[in-house]
Amino acid sequence: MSLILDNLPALLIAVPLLGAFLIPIIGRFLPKIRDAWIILVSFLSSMAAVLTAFTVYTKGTLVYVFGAAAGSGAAPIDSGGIPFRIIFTIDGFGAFMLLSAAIVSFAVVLYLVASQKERSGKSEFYALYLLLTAGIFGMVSTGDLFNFFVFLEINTLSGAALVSYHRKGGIAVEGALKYLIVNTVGGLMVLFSVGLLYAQYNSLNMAYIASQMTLTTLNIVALVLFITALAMKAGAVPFHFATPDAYSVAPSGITALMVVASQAGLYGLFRILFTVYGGVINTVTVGWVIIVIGILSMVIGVTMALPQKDIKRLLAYHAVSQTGYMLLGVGVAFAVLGDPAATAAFGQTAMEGGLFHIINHALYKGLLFLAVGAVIYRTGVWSLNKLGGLGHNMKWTMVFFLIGALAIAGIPPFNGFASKLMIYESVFAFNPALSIIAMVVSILTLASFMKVFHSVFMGPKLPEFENVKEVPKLMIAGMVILTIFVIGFGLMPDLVVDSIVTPAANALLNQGSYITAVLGGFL
Amino acid sequence: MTDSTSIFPKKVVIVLVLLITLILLLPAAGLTFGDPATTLTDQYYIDNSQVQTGANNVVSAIVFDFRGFDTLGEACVLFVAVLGVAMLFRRVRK
Amino acid sequence: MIANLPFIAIALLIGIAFAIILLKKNMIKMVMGLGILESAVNLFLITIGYREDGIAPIFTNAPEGVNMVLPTVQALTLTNIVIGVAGTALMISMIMVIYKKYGTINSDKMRRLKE
Amino acid sequence: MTSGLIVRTAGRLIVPLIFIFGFYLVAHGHLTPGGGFQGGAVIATGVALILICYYYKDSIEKFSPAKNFKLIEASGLLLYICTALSALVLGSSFLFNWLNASGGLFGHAVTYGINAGDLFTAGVIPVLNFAIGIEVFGALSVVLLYMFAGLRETTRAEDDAPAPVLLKKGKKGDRK
Repeated sequence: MSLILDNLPALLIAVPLLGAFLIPIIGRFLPKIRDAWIILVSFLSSMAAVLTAFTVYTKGTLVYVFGAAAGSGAAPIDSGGIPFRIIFTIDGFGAFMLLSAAIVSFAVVLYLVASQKERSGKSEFYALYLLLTAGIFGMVSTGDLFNFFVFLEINTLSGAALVSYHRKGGIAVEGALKYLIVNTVGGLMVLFSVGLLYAQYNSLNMAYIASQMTLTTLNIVALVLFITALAMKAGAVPFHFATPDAYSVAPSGITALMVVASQAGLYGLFRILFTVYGGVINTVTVGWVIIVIGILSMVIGVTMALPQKDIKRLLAYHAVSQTGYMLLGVGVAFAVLGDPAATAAFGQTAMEGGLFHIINHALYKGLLFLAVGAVIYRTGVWSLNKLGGLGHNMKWTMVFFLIGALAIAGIPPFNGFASKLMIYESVFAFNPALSIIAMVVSILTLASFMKVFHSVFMGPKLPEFENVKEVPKLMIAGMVILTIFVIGFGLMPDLVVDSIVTPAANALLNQGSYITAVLGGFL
Repeated sequence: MTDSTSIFPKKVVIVLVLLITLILLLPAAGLTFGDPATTLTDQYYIDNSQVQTGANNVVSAIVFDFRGFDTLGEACVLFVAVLGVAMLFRRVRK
Repeated sequence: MIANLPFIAIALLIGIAFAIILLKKNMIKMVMGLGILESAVNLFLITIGYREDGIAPIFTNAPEGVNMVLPTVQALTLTNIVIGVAGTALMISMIMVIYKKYGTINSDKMRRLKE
Repeated sequence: MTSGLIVRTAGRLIVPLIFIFGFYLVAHGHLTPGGGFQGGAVIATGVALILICYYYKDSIEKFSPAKNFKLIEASGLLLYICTALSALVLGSSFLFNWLNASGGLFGHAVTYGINAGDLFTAGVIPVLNFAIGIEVFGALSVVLLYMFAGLRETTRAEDDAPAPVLLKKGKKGDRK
């Protein structure tokens, strides 16, 4: 037991990888147990993530050194206090992202096992799914810049391969190719800026670089490249063109996890801004850049979503729009980072609202994609114009979709309301105009989803959907898991904010604690 | 802001490319070729690779020991590519 | 300044790569542009690790008393090369599938997603 | 459906040498330039040469179908991760080099400084080198085989036809 507890950060990655490596062998010789195996491995890796997060919340930041002899610290004395091995540093924010990834990935596995039953090439599909999970886990736990790049590439490539799974006469492959090209360019930009930082500080460890960081021209170039590349990964507006194409053609369950995968890019962005650059750059300017990207994402995402006829494409544009809320909340917090009074007054709340929205968005957007996937699974139709009257036959799916739609529109008592309220309040104190834009976007979101709900589930039974049945129980089980969290987070927002969101916000706002956790007494 | 893929107006692209090139010329002003600013980590690797890993080849020592976890990730990337290619070219069985 | 020629070459290579990626409509050429971009980044990594008159960081039968170049960036480059191969393999396969289904690799003619 | 006699004969001669050279690169990865990736890639070029000499269909009959290579690849990865996990069982951290200077396999003590090189040093590094070598060899071979499988094979008549027939018109998308 202590073996597991001591090595949780390593097992976090090793369990899904081991599962994925065994799948080709199991798929070849024992295809009957493949479904059970994937559920088991996914459950174990989710448990590892939850345990890790729990350990972080109870015992503080976890630092794990890969390949070190037993008992040696992160920065050995003989190296002069430089951490030279790869180090996982999981603080409150990392644990927060791990929780969100763990919940969504397990719920989606249950859904996928039922919904992909009839398809071919499942061994590869499930192995890629586990690798995508491992990529997300790695991105949010690592404390090493190059290691972050490697996991970013795992994330990108497995995401693109999964998007192309259905092929659909080439359309899915086209969407996947677009996603892959955009994200590969982003990944290389990340690597270039990692090189720039390495050339100056001769280290790849985030904490060490943060402790040495000064404001040079090279660092500004690196920061610009980081922001561009990670905004590409997160699907924020100037680079949003690949997101809807990829999301609309991917298998529905995969899209739910891809939302989390893009949020891992958001994690990287916030980590670089707050932890690596936090102390030295002009936070007001960069904060406003983030805010503008956020506002643009919100407005453009929702206006592009309104006229869409393809139901999944519509949801994908809403995903772009919701990413804007997170950027807005955290951007406001970053803009006032240098001002302790303003941070205490509203910056902290804006930060918590933005971060809380990350997990909420992962949950309700996952639920929406799964519900829409259930509709497509039974009817095989994407177009809003052709769907209708499904509420008679698919009652459970209708309820889940309604819950997700109300949550994304920010209606109490669901979780979207809790985080959006925090964002409105705090942003209003910062700049009322921004807050009003956010509210208008929220109203447009509600309008858009009422339209979808009405045209898909309401109305008389259509003759072509006479024989449509409710989806299999495992798919419902996947949706139930997400629904429980959506409602639970909405009913008890204070408890959730206090126990998981505030530690995450504090971890970002307090740069010194991150550095001390890694470098120890060498400061 | 349209839904366009790779079709930007040519002039915009040329300006963009020139801008990127100019920004990336800044490293040439800030760094010197052949004389790294600090070499703390690398000197540590060179001095300690034989003691700690027993390998004569320092690059191998870094790839498989000091930064062995990256190599695992990189092997995974290759694995992902193989699975992706196998999935793309699979035959649908009926 | 002339001693910094490698860095200037890197900037130019990246500019060329971006021009190819943004302007070319043949998808194979876009992938080739990505390859150039990746090579430029690899070149950059190797360049920042060079020490004047350095030798490869290998102790087997090495000459006495010379500097070794920085080994870490070489390890990073090795990793990035493999990642690049993996990405290129996936992209080329996708283009092959697209060509089979559409009969074209021109990005203008295949934007079916737009509707 | 095979290429010319000269290509086939030369291929038969060269392929074993390529395999041996690749194996050397993998095995001496901790002493000389090279290592798992490079050696694995060299071995995979041998596979590529076989494909060129005998075309896809004949090669998979004579040689091995792609799904076997997938197993080879997975086993390489499993070897890597099991080596990494074995250090956990022994009480140190993931990927710890516990074989180094232990006296066992690859456990000879190394002479510090410049030396002639001893094959049985460096602990788990050679093991990981072999794991990666197997993995890369399998991976690149699978990619090659699948890409060849995805291509339409040309017939002998098309191969022997004068060049303009195949290279007619640069217009993309004309050929079906």
